[in-house]
Amino acid sequence: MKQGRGSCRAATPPAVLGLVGLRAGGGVPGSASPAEAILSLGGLLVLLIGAWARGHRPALTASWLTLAAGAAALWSAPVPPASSPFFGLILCDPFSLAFRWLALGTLAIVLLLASASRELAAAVRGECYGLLLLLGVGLMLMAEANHLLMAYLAMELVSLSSYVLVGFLRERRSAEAALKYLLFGALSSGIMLFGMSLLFGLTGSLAFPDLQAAVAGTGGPMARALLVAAALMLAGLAFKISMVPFHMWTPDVYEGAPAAVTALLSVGPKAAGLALLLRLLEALAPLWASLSPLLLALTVVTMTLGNLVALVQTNVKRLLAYSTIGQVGYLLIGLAVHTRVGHEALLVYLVAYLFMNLGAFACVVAVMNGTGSEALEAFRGLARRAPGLSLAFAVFLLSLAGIPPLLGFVGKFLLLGSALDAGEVALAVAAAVNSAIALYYYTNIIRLMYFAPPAQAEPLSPSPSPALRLALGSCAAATLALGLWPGPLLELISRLAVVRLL
Amino acid sequence: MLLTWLLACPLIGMLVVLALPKTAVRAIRAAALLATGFALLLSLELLIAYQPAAAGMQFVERAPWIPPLRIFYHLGVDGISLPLVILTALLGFLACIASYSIAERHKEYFALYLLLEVGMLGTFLALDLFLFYIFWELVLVPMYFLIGIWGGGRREYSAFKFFVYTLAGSLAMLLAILALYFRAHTFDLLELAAAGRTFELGFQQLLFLGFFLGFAVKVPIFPFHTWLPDAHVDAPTPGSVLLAGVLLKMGGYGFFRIAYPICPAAAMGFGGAMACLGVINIVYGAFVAMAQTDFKRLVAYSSVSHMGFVLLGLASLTPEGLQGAMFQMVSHGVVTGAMFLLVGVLYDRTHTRELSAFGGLGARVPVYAGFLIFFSLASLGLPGLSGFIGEFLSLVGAFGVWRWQTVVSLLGIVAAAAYMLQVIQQVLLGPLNERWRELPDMTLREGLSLAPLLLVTLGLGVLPLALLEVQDGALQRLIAHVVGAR
Amino acid sequence: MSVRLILLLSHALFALGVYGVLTRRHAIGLLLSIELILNAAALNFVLFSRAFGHVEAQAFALFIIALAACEAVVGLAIVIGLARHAHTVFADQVDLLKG
Amino acid sequence: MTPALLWIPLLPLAAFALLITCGRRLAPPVAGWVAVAALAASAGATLALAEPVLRGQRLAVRWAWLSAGDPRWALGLAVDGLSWLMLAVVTGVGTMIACYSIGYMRGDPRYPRFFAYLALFCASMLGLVLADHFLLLYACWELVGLCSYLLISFWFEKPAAAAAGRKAFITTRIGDAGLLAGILWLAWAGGTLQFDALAGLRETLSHGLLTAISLLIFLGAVGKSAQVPLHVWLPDAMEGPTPVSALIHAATMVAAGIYLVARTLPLFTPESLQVVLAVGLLTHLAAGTVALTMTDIKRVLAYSTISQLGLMMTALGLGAAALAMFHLTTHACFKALLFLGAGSVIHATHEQELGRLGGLRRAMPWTAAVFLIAAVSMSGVFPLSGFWSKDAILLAAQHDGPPWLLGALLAGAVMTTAYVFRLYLRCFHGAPAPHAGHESPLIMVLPMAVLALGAAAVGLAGSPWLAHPLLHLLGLTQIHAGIDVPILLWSTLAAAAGLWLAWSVGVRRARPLPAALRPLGTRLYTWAANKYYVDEWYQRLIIGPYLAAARGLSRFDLRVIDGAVDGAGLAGRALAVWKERFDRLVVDRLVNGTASAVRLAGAGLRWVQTGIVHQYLLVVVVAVVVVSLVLK
Repeated sequence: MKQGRGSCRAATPPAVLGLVGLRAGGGVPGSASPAEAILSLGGLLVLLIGAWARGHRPALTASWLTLAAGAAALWSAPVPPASSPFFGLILCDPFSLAFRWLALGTLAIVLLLASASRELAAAVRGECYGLLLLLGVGLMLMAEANHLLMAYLAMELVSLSSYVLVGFLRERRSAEAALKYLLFGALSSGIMLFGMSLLFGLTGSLAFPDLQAAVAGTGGPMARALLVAAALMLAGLAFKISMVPFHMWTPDVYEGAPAAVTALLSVGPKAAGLALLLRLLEALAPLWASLSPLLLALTVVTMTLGNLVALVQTNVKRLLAYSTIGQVGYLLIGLAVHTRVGHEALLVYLVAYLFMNLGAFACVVAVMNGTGSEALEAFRGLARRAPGLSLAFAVFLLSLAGIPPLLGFVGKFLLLGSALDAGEVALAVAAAVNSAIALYYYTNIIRLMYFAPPAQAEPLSPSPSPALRLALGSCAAATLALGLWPGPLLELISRLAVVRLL
Repeated sequence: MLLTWLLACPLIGMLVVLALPKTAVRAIRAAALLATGFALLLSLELLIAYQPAAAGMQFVERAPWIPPLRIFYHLGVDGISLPLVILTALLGFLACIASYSIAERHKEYFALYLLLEVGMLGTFLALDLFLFYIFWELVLVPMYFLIGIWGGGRREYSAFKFFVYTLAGSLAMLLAILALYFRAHTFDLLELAAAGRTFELGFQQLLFLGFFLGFAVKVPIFPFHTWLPDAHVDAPTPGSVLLAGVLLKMGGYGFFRIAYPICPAAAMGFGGAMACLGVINIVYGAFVAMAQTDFKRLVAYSSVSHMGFVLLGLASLTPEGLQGAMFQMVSHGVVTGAMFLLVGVLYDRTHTRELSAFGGLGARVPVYAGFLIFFSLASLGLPGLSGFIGEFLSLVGAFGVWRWQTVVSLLGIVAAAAYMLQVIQQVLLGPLNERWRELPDMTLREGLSLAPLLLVTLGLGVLPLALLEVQDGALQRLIAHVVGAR
Repeated sequence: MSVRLILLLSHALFALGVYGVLTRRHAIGLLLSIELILNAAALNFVLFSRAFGHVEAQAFALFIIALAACEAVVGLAIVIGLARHAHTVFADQVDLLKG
Repeated sequence: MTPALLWIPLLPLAAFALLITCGRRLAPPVAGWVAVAALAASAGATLALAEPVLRGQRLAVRWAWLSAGDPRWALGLAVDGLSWLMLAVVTGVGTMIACYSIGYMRGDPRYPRFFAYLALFCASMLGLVLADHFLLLYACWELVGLCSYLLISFWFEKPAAAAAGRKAFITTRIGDAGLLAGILWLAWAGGTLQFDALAGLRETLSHGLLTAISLLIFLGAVGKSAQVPLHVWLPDAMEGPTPVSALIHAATMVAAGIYLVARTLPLFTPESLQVVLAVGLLTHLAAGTVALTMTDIKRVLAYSTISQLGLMMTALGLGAAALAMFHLTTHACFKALLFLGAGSVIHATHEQELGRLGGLRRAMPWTAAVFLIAAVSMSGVFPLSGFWSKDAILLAAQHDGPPWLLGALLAGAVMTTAYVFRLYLRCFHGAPAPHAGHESPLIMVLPMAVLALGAAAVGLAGSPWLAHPLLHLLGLTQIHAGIDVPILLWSTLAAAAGLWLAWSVGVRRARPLPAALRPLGTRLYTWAANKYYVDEWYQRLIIGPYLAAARGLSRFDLRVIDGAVDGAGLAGRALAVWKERFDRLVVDRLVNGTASAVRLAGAGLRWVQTGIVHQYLLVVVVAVVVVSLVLK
């Protein structure tokens, strides 16, 4: 692995990690995942409450309590620079910690959206919350997996929960989306599983560190076979992160699913999937020379296809689906360059992406609540009907487009930089060109909101609920504030972007 | 803290405007006017306190901003940026006066307007490349909205075109910035300039190309100029003024502050190409301007022509050439800004910009006619007015280095007379078009927004030394830096 | 049975599964085909665990079986939902979402 | 004395500033008097300078302009004999013309503005004359051009006037571009732009360089002094008020070119002097023939000016700067007088077609008298002013020029007399025309009288009778001591021939040519009457192609550059999708295939997303297979 700029301070004093709640010392190996445990239990509890209680308030309360408890547990969990508890199935290192926080953050905002969305019938919302929490557990475990079994289990946990969540609306499109998602996902994970079995057959090991050692010792025709196994495994992860050509489900599912779920799908599994992919690639590091050209090519193809097709969309959720594919392309840069700088950039951009994309979906939810429509046309003249909402949406879109001084720019800046740093000039140029393409469809929405006259003049009603306002406000504030003062964030992430296999 | 206050003025103004209720139009306007006015005063204070003889940056402020990337909030001015800062503050104030004719969505307008001014000022003040880029892009968004919401004609199309062109150019620049950072590990422009001299030629050329694309779109350099006529034509009058007066200068300034100091060997290598592009700009812009039937479009193309002199002077790398290029930037900002104001005055009354729709207004609106003739003459480079100095110095500087390019560009001077007089002819001369029998002359407010520009144009034309002396030291050092790098 | 033979079997199962996925129209048929793929993988794990003397892999196989059941449950639920809302269970008849 | 130096151009400039800012508040005659006073004061200041200048002193003042340290860019004013003479001409004639205008322009709605421009015109010309630095000269040179533009198109409601002004400005600017190129070259090669250093450059610069630079400078003079081929603006300039024409033709605009060449004569090599000579002679003769055929009073005078300027250029081509300046001085007097007389006629009759005029001698005795004096002076009849200056040139031609030159100049002299007397006779003699006319007011007649005095007597200052003080002033040392009798006879003979021609052909309409030559004569006449079709050729060869190029490039810009960048960039595709509004534009623009391909990419890829599950699954399987195969 090439060493980037940050390599000089790879060893970080644990005390500094206290910034995000990493406390030095005092940890008992094997109990390092209380947060996951709390969330799992809480999730099941919320499911029960949701099934029994009237209305969704009790379930919502329980969800927030669970989330708070999980966060507290994560905050207070002892984390040495790296440990491998739970029979070596999971790995707690700064890198996974970052993703666990990302998952929690995603969950929190999605909960806000789900509770505010008028799409979801009140009767089933409780179950929805429960599933969201379980999905969250899956996300955290994906990022922590240190073993093929845990990787598979975590991915299935995420998949199964999301299949159900996608089909939550009682209408044909939702069911259709769920079916497509299910079939596509099951096939992908089946293929991945088969690849895992082959990998196991070739190396005789399941845990990532062992794999790394075993792969390093493989040569000849076996190496060729290893590559086939890796390709099969790639299918499952590529599906999760909507990497071309395993992206086909994305737009259909995003369009059919409830907006809040779409929001979650567009961020959570992408982050966790990237984390897992990163770790898997780390385990297969000896094969890197073979894998890297493919990864680079797919990175470019992914961002280009996502951005190109997004140009012609008329449904906002579908548009954001393609935008997600494009954004995943950018994120993959951080992976594909395979340097410390790249990993940092990946993390920074994930943080940015979390806020700006969830914020954008919050706006979509608000507009759908107000107009009942998810067509782009619903945004026509929005600036006069809901100025605050439009402003927030404009901020998110501009951030997605990578306009400074918003957080998205900082992330993209680092990603492009990591590409150049690794000498991948073509990749950087492709990403830059893509940014320009993407500008069109992002600004098109802004154009509709600000330049076009509204179809009706009265203010949007109902105006966004407090929960939605909170989601919007926090995302917008984070996008703007962290864009203006990214220093602490970068500082933090430069300490977290430490990938270790134990 | 002077520079921070200078930036803070419009920023505070923007916050005040945002805090005011939508209906308090008068208060909003007053706040904007005050904010830009204070900025202008501060910039003049800057001019007074500036010491032309001292070397290096002045009024420097430096504080860590993003420590992990070694990015600093680093501001400062020297002889290259100071004139442009003052120009920006001046045009910002005058265009704010002209913004009184904005009829709707005042609050949004003035908030964006002030944000735009922050970006413009910041671009000229920043000494940190990252900070520079942030301000550079910050200019883009408000301008996009100004054109798209308050513009006329095909405003959405023009706004979009402006946005995409400029951003595409900026992305090339961004890549160059990144490549630079990962090579030199600093964003500090002064350190980069020192480090740049040590880069091998190939790398410098790549960097230069990236910066060139970014700046070329803004300047604009042929063939990246086609956003300009559309954006200028469809922008509201104050927007056009700032576009022509300040935004184009950002591109030229970029060459002075970034491309040339950081890639000196490449800059010298590309000198011939730059000179050729400059000549193409001059002649091509002048020819195309001649064929325009829309007043604003004509002025827009004349900008293309005039900015060619900046390139030509820049390419020469002689003291006269650089002085001329800088002078031309300031002069063009003032004169073209005024031209757009004048177009706006006419458009507000007649709602047309077709040159053939006018005729004989000279007798009907003598004050307006006087202003128009004055600025047209300044635009065509009449000696005694500021336009001449910039053109002449650029030509003198370039003549010894790029002989034929300079000679060909003289064609542009003749053509400039042709198209500017065409304007005067079609608008002011001939028999009065009966449609405008009742056309009122300029109001006091309009006169006030133009009079300072008139004085500056005349003053710079008669006493150019006032400006040239401010620039001299910094330009000498730039030449020494670039030429010494060989 | 030799390892080679079992490997052949598992690969045949995988191939059959993939073939089924590509040819079945009925949603449940598709799900069943995917089961085949999963079982091929499970078979591999069991086989290799014996070969390597690796116990964890056997656990893996057990987990696969369990998760396959979960998937079937969710899948059937979705198919039922589809049948209710779209009045069809044929996968090639759901193409409302496209473009 | 330096303050006086500064006051000379500054006084008229101040008058300009005063009149342009608050001229409207002044009563009409007051505005005129302000200008007259300023000019008269300048004239006074000039007189005050006479004493030191006549002693051969050179007064100068200098200040830093474009650079604090570099002496190259320090501007200056200076006065020596040459410039003093020009000062005297400009202020003297200018004052008279301004006086005359008070009467002539009475009742004009833009009365103050006229005098403002007039003052600026004189100020610029004075600055030009005083300039001691090429840059300052160029600045004033351009200002002179500007003022001519403003004044020629003063009555801008007339489209012809507006067009004439523009033509004057642009045509002269072509010459100016040459001058500018010369200045640039000089600045670069010579390292100095100061006039007192010009003589020194002869040694330092190579011969070829000097030729090139001097020819470029001459190009500027060609434009301003209306020499072939840039003479076309001057006849059109007649659209301006007549006093303006007088000013342009006598004292300011066109004199600048002659002055420039005279001033920079040290730079001219023998080769470039030959060019000057050729251009001058060609202009002299060609314009003379055209003047013979014109029927508009002012156009006759215009071509006569071009012709006389050609004569001066010829003198310059002979290297005789002093003689050219001498002729310039006398010409200023009689040409101004001719114009003012013509203006008086037009003022009285509102008619300027020769065919509709006649017999005005009785109605306008004063005008007729001064006109006659001017005509005689111009014809070079002994002993009026014109005689002295023209004779000196003829003499120089005989001595220094090729043998045929004297003949050519004498032919020119015949024509000069012929056209000016044709004009005089047809205006003031013969049957009275329907326009009765009346004598002009005193304020107009008085300046004419003063100028008549000049037209008659100024030449004496260069005559052997007074020992050539004027030529000494101009630094000429080798002067023919007495009157050269053969030349005197020749020129008198030429004047007589011209007079006969004017009488017999111009007035009595006799047909001098034998029948055999008549078709040729008619053709020549038609050519001359159509000004040799120069304007038409320019229209076809320069203006037309220029406008076509402008339009073509504009289309190119819109279609190709914009289209290509749009297409290669994003706007094109973006617009394509933006169906409701921009379809038309896109069809217009995205003509090339690549652009369309990019445009379709988005839509095409979209079409792959069919929504059919099996297809998706197939893609997965195929992708896995492909990826497995690709990896190695």
